[in-house]
Amino acid sequence: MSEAGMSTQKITLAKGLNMGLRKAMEADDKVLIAGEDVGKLGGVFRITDGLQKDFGEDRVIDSPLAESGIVGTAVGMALRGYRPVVEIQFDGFVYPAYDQIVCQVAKFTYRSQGKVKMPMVIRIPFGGGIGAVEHHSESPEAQFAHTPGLKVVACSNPVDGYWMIQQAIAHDDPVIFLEPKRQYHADKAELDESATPEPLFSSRVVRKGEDVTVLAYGPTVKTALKCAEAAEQEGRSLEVIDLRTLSPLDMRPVYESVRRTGRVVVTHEAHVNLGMGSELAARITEECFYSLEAPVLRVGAFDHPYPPSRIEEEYLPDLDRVLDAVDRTFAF
Amino acid sequence: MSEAGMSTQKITLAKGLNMGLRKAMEADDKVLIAGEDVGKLGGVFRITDGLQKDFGEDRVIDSPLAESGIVGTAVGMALRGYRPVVEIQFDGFVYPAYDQIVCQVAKFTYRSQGKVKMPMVIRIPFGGGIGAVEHHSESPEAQFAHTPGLKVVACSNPVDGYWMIQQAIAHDDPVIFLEPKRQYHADKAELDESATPEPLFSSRVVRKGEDVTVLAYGPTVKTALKCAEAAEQEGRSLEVIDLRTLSPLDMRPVYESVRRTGRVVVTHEAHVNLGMGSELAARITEECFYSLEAPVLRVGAFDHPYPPSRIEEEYLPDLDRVLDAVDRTFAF
Amino acid sequence: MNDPAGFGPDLAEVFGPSQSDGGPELVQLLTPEGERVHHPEFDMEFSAEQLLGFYRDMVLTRRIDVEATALQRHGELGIWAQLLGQEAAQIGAGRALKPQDYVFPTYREHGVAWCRGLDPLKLLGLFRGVDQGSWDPTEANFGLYTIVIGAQTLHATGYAMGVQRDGLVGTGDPDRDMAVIAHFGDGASSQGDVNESFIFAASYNAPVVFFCQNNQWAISEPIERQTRIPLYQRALGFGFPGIRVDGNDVMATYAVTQAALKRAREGNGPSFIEAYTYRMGAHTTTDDPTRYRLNDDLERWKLRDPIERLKVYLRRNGLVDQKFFDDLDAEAKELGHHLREGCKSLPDPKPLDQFGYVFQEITEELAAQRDGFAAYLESFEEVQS
Amino acid sequence: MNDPAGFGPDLAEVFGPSQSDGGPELVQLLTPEGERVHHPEFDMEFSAEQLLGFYRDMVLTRRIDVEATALQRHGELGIWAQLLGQEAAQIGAGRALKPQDYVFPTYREHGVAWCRGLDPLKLLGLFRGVDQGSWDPTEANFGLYTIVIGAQTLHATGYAMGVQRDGLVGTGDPDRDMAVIAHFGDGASSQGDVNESFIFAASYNAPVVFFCQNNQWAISEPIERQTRIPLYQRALGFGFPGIRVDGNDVMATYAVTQAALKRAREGNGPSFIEAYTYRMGAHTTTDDPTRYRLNDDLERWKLRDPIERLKVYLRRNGLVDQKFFDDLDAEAKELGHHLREGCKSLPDPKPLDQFGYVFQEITEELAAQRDGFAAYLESFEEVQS
Ligand SMILES: Cc1ncc(C[n+]2csc(CCOP(=O)(O)OP(=O)(O)O)c2C)c(N)n1
Ligand SMILES: Cc1ncc(C[n+]2csc(CCOP(=O)(O)OP(=O)(O)O)c2C)c(N)n1
Ligand SMILES: [Mg+2]
Ligand SMILES: [Mg+2]
Repeated sequence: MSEAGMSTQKITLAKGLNMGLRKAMEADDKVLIAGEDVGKLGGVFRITDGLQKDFGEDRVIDSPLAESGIVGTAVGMALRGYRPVVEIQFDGFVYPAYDQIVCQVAKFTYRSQGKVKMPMVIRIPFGGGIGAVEHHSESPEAQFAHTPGLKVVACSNPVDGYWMIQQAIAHDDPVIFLEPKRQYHADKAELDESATPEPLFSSRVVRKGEDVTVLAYGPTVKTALKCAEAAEQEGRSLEVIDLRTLSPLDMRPVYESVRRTGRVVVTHEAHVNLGMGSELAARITEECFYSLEAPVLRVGAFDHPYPPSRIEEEYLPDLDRVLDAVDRTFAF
Repeated sequence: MSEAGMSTQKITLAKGLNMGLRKAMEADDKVLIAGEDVGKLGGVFRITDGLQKDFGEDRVIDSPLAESGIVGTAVGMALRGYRPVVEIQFDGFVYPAYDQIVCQVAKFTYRSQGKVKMPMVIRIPFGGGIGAVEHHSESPEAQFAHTPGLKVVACSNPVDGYWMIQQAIAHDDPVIFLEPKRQYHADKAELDESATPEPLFSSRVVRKGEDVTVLAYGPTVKTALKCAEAAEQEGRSLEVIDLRTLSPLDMRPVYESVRRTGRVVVTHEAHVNLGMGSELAARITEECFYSLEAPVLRVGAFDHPYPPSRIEEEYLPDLDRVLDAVDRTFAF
Repeated sequence: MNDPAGFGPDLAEVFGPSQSDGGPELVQLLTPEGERVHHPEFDMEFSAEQLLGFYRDMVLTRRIDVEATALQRHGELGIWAQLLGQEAAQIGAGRALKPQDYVFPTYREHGVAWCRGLDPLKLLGLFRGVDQGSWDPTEANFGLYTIVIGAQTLHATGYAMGVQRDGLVGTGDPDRDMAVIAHFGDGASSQGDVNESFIFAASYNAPVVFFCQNNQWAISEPIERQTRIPLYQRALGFGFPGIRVDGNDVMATYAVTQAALKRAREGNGPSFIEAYTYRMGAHTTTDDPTRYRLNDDLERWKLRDPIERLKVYLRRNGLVDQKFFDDLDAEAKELGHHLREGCKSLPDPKPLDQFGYVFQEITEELAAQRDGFAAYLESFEEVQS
Repeated sequence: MNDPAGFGPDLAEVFGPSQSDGGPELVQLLTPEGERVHHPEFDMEFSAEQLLGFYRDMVLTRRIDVEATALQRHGELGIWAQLLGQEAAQIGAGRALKPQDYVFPTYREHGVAWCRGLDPLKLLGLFRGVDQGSWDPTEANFGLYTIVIGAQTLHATGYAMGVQRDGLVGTGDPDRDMAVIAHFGDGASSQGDVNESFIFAASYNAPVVFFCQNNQWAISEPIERQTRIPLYQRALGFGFPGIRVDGNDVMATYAVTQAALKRAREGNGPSFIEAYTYRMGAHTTTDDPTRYRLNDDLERWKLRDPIERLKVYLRRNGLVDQKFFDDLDAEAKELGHHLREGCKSLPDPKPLDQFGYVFQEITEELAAQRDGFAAYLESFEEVQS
């Protein structure tokens, strides 16, 4: 497998996550998976495909249909020394578990002054663009990032999916792990299993540029990269940063970039109002006040609930809306 | 009662809310109250004191101990034409009801394209400073303000308590109604029942000033006012705005103020990271970019869970920390 | 599952029989073979007209389902939740309702919607993605489809508490008294919300009937994951009666639901009905049940088809002639046509309208966002023109 | 509560007897009058040593409670959750545990904590506001106090699922087999989480005992608001046994809990114990029960005091002498002294330390906040000095 020259293959995000989960389960038999339909079905997105067959029903646990129960029992398993990886079937169904997440998962370590470890990963397929009905296209990240005691990361591509899920599982604090569901089966990328991944809680410049810094994560990274290409045609050079970690934020590369460009656009699928963009704007303005040529502009979902899917593409931030914001940063 | 000259009296916030609830129940027999211990006990803070006695058990409903059930059944009562006013006993216990609030209460009107009304008030005593144990001192407002379909208001004083609760109950959209619990029995104010209240969704300049704009709501309004007094000694003039409405935000008086002062400090008890301050900072910077002499500074709770009560006063934003931020706005 | 430690009641007794055929507690009036049987508690006479009505409802409901499934295959719907096999459970329950009763459905109650007189075209909006299932719930006292599992059971209970406060329970006037019915699935029975709704309903003696279609599956999870005893017994733990009825038997489902609704209307409080049935299709059109269940099971359940058994009964008892079937066939075709044509011409939602649906009145904030978006869209049109 | 509509099982039968005295289903080994009685299922012999141990535990537990209540009155604690009246329920349950068993408490399990050997001083931290009840749960297999009602029942169930995976259930070796016990109140039984924990425990047959102290009140709400049938019957709806035991009878509570734990350890799954008792004090020191309950009730329950009845029994059977009482008195005084002195010298928490408790390792972000705060604090000191 990892022999020289044999270790790369083209994979989707779904495959990367599946491979990463498998690796994590092989590496540590305390790793358990729990959730609705994660067993025989392999999850509705097939991310856990084949794992129950190979690791058994005790390690890949089909749960009763109750999210609070899934997370709450996972807390108990973590207290017993296990490392549960919980799958929430869709973003909109994390809310029945919200209390357990923000009052228990997030607080056990603090409550015990560090004596209790809570190594849990809560995987959430998030974001829209798959033509689904209500509650299947939400972007709940800001609520978790606002909660001390949780770490929140979002992967954006197959290779990150593979590494980040393993790193999250190996991490001793609870991690909300966001997966851009519209990317699951979209693009393939080359995975080199022998590579050394970057640290989990780090942001990454995914495209160098000079004129405007575009911040994105999860599903909007692809959008941002397309924007950068399009902008290049028009002679504008965008620097794109894939934030990857939403809490804690890794602001160093962001500040470094903004000090060069003086202009920032943040884009995410979550609502603009009190979304990650607000926090990024506030921090960047505080830190780079005299470098900014324009205020940080935010391109996200409008502040109404996720619309019927026939118009979701007009609701979600897209190439044009991000480019429009890029233009506007020059209008100040 | 409301005869000329007879209509004013000195009341606490607890009293103002209690009187306001009573008025609302008298005015409309569709108004119901539901929650834990709201009946004979009058609520743990006595806000519903005497109401069950006067309006009966059918209108002041002691609920089983289940917050999701309380809010979920209130949704049903609203669908049947009632106007439920739900009491959540403490801020930290709103989370079991979170799913019903963000997926049902917030979305019914949107889901039905306006055909369904959801006139519900969810009262939440919020904030710290009462020497309580864990989960009794939370400030969950940002999470609700991030959710389209909910309106979020916070009262800061007895007179507002009296009027705002009546306005919220009369309003046809769901309102998260935040009450600064440490103020319940703290200060008294003169209530003139014959006065005409300002609109519910409006912010208010509570102290005029020239040098720095201080934005506050709920429990921090008092802090901000004290700051303004202290600053005056030092020759600095602070303008204090009581935001009152957190969603929608009423930015007009804020922008107007900032354009004059060029400096802003926001203070709230919620965590700074992704708190209301982030959104305010982002919007103000976008709108008043060239008026700002310094970035918007935020003074809130540190980003760790609410600490043991013996040190809560050091954790909560106080006079000194706000004044320190005011100073810092001059250091840019 | 006996108890060697001798702790408490005999579990074998409590747990009841194996669930594969519904067990002896299954209320049945019509066997899978179309044989009319009698029940000591829920027996009932049906007129030919009633039975033909049930038959027609089931056939047309199945037609809606088949058409919608086809529409999804042709890309006209994003997804569809099939009810294949559950027609009797839904028609039996739906026809037991009085006009004044109020229904809280899940996302699969197409048959109940039919009984309420909702144009099935309205059901397609949600699945096509042109709206959120945005019919007016007061039109036919049929609530909006609910996707978050179990949430609607609390709404039903609260609504029933409202009905109590309106004085519309136990008035003695059967045309005024109201009941509420909450639909949900076997999987849903594990949600905290559903169990809390039992607690509230029991505590306030609310006029609500909990109608659970145990179709044996919650996507890929079998009923045994949710409960180790027959599901109807759950209600006993909350202090109200539970009944298991053959959900593929429209007569029995009707009889039991009618009794439960009557009970609620008369002020005798909540009850729980487990309609024992089977999801013959996939969970939704995106599901692949071959990954998790045996074809044998499906074949076994086909023999209990709810429509077939009533057809056999009607035929055997000379209650029907060929003309009835021909007419029904034509009606079904017409319905199919209505759905196909109607679906394609459902108007797309308008992005700018969405801002106006959030609240009863648009806020300044949202109006500004809408106007900004409108200006942005216009700028494109300008460029393009 | 009979059923005129004749729907389903006879509710009078299901609902059982009135709850005022616990009813005939109440397992009792020692009457309120100190009379030893026998029970067909849960009878048990106790040595004098055991009984004296129980007595001592109850007296010292009550002393902890009295001292803590006084400390609150003197402003040394912010609040205190009293257990007055619930000593037998807690000692009976606590002493039935083996060292390897694991306890998930609420915020009122001071007696159970005592049985686990936790220094009661550690309990005061939470109520004084110097920590969050931050003992190491692995020290005595005694989990942290949980304030969000019911949340811990899911943790207990998950922990028990972990124990199953560790192969520590039904090994045949009673010193290896483990059980988990989840404590909660009558009010908690209405929470979704608690009901979900029943579902998970039943579904996986987890080795967990649900131990509910029905002290008749959830703050001001009487048990009738939470359930209209005896609470222990709730378990039957989930497919595992429920037992109501006299929670003021330490012998019976011990016997029943021991049997339930054994059952769990041997792999026979979950069970539910309703310890029927009474909260003789206020809900917490900030509560005023005179607003919502009758003094008569309290007086009636005083006659069932858990300590008194054992004392009568011990005396009447000559199992005790005055020296025992004198020694115990001295021990209680000593304990009181320990608490009073210890409480006042509990170190205050350090604001800067708080940043370091959030995660296993402090993040850069938090370290920066901490350092900024430290600098800010220093600037004050500079000003002041
Ligand atoms: C809270 C929540 N969790 C998960 C889902 C995803 N989901 C949709 S249907 C379903 C299974 C429901 O099973 P059941 O209640 O038996 O109803 P059925 O689909 O069989 O009619 C699941 C898990 C959801 N809609 N809501
Ligand atoms: C989720 C939640 N809601 C509300 C509260 C406030 N509260 C604390 S104790 C209590 C009553 C609990 O009653 P019960 O479960 O019977 O336990 P007891 O206090 O009688 O021991 C309430 C409502 C809480 N702690 N958690
Ligand atoms: Mg099902
Ligand atoms: Mg209680």
